[in-house]
Amino acid sequence: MSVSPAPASPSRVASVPVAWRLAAFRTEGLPMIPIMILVTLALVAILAELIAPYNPEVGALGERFRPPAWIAGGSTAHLLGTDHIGRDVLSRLIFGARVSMVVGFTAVMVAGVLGTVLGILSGYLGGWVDQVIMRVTDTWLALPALTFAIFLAAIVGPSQWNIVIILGAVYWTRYARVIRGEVLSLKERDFVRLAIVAGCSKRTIMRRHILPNVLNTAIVLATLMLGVVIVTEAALSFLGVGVPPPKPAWGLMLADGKKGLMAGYWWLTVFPGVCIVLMVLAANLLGDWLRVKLDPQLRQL
Amino acid sequence: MKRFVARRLGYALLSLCLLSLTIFLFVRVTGDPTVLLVEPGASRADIEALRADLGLDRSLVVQYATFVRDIVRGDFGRSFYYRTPVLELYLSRLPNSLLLAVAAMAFSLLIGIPSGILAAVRVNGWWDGAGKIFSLLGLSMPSFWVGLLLILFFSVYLGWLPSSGSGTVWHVLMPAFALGWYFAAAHMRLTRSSMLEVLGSEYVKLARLKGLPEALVIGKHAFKNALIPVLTLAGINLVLMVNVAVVVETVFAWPGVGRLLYEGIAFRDFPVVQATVLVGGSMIVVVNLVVDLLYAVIDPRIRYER
Amino acid sequence: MSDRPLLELDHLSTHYVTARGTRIVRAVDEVSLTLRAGETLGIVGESGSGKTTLALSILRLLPPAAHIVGGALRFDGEDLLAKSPAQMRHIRGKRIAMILQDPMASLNPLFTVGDQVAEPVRVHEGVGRRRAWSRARSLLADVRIPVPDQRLREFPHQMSGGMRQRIVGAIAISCEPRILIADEPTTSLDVTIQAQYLKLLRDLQREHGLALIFITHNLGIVARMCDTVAVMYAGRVIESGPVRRIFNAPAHPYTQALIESIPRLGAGPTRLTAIDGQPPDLAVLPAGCSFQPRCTRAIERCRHEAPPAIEVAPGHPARCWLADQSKR
Amino acid sequence: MIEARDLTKHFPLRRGLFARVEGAVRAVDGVSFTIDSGRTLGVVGESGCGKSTTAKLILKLEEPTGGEIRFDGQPLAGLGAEELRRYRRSVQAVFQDPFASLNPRMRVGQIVAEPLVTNEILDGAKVRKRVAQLLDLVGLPERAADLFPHEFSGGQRQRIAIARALALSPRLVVLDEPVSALDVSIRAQILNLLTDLQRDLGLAYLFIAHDLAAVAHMSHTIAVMYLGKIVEYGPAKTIASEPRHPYTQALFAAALPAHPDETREEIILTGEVPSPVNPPGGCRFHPRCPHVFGRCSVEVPLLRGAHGREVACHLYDGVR
Repeated sequence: MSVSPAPASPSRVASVPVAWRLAAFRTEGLPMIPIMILVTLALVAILAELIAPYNPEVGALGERFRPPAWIAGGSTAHLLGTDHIGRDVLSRLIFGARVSMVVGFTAVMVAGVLGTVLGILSGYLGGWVDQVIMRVTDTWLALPALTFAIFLAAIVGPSQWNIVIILGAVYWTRYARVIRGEVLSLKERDFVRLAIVAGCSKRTIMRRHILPNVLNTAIVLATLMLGVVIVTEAALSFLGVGVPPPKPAWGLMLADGKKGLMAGYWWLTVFPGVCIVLMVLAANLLGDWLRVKLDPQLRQL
Repeated sequence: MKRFVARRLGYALLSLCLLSLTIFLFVRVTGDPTVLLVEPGASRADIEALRADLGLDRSLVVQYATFVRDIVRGDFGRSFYYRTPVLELYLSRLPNSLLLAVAAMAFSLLIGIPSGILAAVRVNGWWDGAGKIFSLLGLSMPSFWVGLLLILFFSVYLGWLPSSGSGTVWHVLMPAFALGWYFAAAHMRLTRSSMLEVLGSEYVKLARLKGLPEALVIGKHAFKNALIPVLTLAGINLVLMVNVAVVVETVFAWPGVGRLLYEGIAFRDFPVVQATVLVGGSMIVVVNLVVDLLYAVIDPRIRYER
Repeated sequence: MSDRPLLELDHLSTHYVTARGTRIVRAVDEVSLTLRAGETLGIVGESGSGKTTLALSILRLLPPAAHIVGGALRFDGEDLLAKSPAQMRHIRGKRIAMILQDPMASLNPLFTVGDQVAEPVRVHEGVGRRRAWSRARSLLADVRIPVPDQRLREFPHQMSGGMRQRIVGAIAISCEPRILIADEPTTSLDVTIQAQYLKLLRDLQREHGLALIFITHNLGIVARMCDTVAVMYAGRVIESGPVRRIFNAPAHPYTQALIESIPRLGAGPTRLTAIDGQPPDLAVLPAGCSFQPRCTRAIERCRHEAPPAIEVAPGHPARCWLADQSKR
Repeated sequence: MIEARDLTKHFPLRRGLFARVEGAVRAVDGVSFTIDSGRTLGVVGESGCGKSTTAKLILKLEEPTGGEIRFDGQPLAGLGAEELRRYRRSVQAVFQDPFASLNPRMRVGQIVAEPLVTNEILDGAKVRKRVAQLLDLVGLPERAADLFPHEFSGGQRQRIAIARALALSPRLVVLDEPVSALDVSIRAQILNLLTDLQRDLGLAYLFIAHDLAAVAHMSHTIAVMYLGKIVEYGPAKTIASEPRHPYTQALFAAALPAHPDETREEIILTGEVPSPVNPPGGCRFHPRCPHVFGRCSVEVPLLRGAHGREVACHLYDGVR
């Protein structure tokens, strides 16, 4: 009997485990632009002390509002100019990358782990567990994320780690919602039924049969969420309830930049914004690509 | 249908309760609420008076009941800064926010829906590519930065448009664009994907098999079905716009609800912050309810099945 | 009536080209078939054998990646491949109609049944709304739907699967087409409902003088409904001819095995003849005859050379080298 | 070996604001049957007749609302934890969709070994050996164990599912539409495999399908179900050659012929299967029955007969 494995049908390729797929990646298929942006930003964030020409938090009042080097009045001492108290914009941008990276990734992790776990419990266990988790999720989702975050920030006061916790608390609901939906459909799949027939416990089923099958979705969501979280962090900092000054967060720099806006000191507004957009754009591009690769169902998020 | 309405109403009511409970608990759990609720620089006696007023010595249940009772009466406390009831303050700012939101929504739909449909009909073509770039930029550029750039360009360099304030049509343009920018991209994306889904459906295939002209296939059979999720999203987004315009309103000093929230934070005016969040959240719960009910009117499947 | 076939496919080929143009999938390859007025033709094949693509090729309603790359397609003496898109539109739904597989999904949920049944009449015959609706009413009665007046104003989701499938049937016959193509029209229906529907189709065929093309994976439907049959395997028609002849004297080993692999009612627990191996992937077909790896009677020649259509008897071609031998 | 008595399963229908229970879906309503060691009971019926729910009850994926299941003479409801484990190990299943029944994130080896690992303490080498044996039993090469399910076609996946079901050497395997999702040319392979396994391992099968010919081919005994009740029950051969219940007759008439010369009596039922939420009173089949008479709408016919051949129809009340 000839039973050589048949070639995989294309429609099923999407259901291959992430780790396995990642190992099989060849560079040709990878979205090089977003990966390059993210890797560069990550390196900058890690090596900030080595790269940055100045201390980002200390300025020289004599050097206020210096334009970038290539504009009349600028000098190579401050490539991207200085701000309203004479701090070097380039150095602040470099250290700002660290803030955005750290806040972005940890907040996404907090929200992702919390949301995934609660989503799985809610979807698989059902009953009152599901009712409680879902009612909270629905209500929290109803609150506009930014307003909710502002409210929380106003209560707990500004600090970088508070922001991480706040963003996690605000955004876990998105994971919970999506993951629960996924679990509900997985639960009806025959392999879960067969696991019960084989005598597996609920814990085993959730760990071995449910979790690995929602990981793709969670990863795609996390990537897409990275952009959202970074923008929210910037907005909070911009409003003065995020990362406290004098720490160099990009949102904070925009808020400071506003002071020189009407005077035409454009570099204080343009450069931090470009950094935010680059990072968010990279996250979104990567997320889109991953979504197509790993989870075609997640279309309209 | 009646049952459907009743259930939706029940959920909405439950959500409102949970909403107030969430806010109540966060304020109590994170520390001494009197610190938040008392005016900066208040005397010890003031603090003690407030403590007694809030009944902090009583059980949480009683405190919550008082909290809800006050809200139901429309009593959200007084603003420290303006010295007026917060609700009045909120309502006086609301028309401005609504104006801005409607303008931004109109802009986002006018851009988003046609471009989304075009992208779906000419999928993978030139237009689709341009649309993808637009939607990516739209989703990646924070609205406040767009606002700042607009000011830089149109107010500072060209001097065409006022950089802040309200009053004339010219004042609305830039904030509406900055606010609508993100939503235009979101609406385009959703229109495109929902149109693509509908175009791939069996009933569109059947419409083609019937020999209908392509204009009728897209204009009649695809358009209405594809628009339902977009309009649902738009309905929710409109309210979202009223409430997330904090940053845009701050950038343009637009005297709306968002600006009120910002002032609340800046002046440590906690009753204002709390009320804005509560009222905003409630508004969204109510609009979700309305959208659900409207959905039932548009889509016959829901109307009869429940 | 002339002897000219109503529909004639002559070495028709439809290929899918993948996005980068690197892979070509020969979904329909050199298919020749004829259909006479009033006749019922069955096209049987397993999933991925190209039968649906064949149907869509006849209507020239292919997905963007698929292209008719060769052959001829004549309907009532007219060359369909030479028609403009606008001309094709006047043929679709009016002269050649098609019923899709899934009755649940093929009606638009947002429009009333009356609107959807009346639509082809309004578009193709330019009649007004009122007249189109009264036509729709008589069409619903034709497909044996009770209380048609009420049903016209209802929405698809208010009806059962069997009823919806009848409505799809009403839409198909609304403009009195010459040919009705039914793509797996009963797979999602229960056995007794399937029997109802097959009977309805046969009645409609008689009443309206339709030629039917049945696309199915089920030989039973062919045995019950069809006059002639074409068996598809990997994009090719490997055997075709009158139904009785094919069932009694199949020339191709695949057809033979297929007929013998189906359990028969009342035959008792005899051992079934199984076909080993798996249906091939259309993108990587084996060399020579595409059935050769699974064929128990393959000879050396089968592995190198794809067999042409060989007439085993008049009107009964088979693509098999063995058919060639048996003829001599 | 296994015996179901008056088995009933009603799903509560919840509606409204507080999810009040309003009526019930009577999925299975008073069903009795027995399956002996090494034999096959075939269950046929259309959608909504309760055949899949019956399978779930036997597999303990659902708990019955009434009646009982006895295993080796002992009621399941009274079993202790250890005996229940023994039951779980003795009864395994193969489902319809070969794409849904294998976890896409696990290797075939792990999938086949899962019941073993969960229920027995075995060392890795022994597990590997057993997996290789099982794969060989269903006609797959040993190296299949290292691959993922997506690397196999539908028919091969169904073989993997069968191997897994056999891992604990069960006595009964529930086969819920095991070939309906497969390509026509593959079905015979799987049906033959199942027949061989039954002969070699002495398995009992509960074979559920809507394809009458396949059920008749595979089964020793057949139960015909309609709207949650068994309407006819008996040896496969007699039922296939001489169906008595009007529904069974219609079902057989509707079955597609295997040859164009095979002509059948034409019995076309009117209407469709009613909803199990509110089944018709009296005989549930009466609104569609061609032989309906006064009594049918009033009185529920009981399953009666002799020599293991039972029919639930008033037509036969006096005849016996």
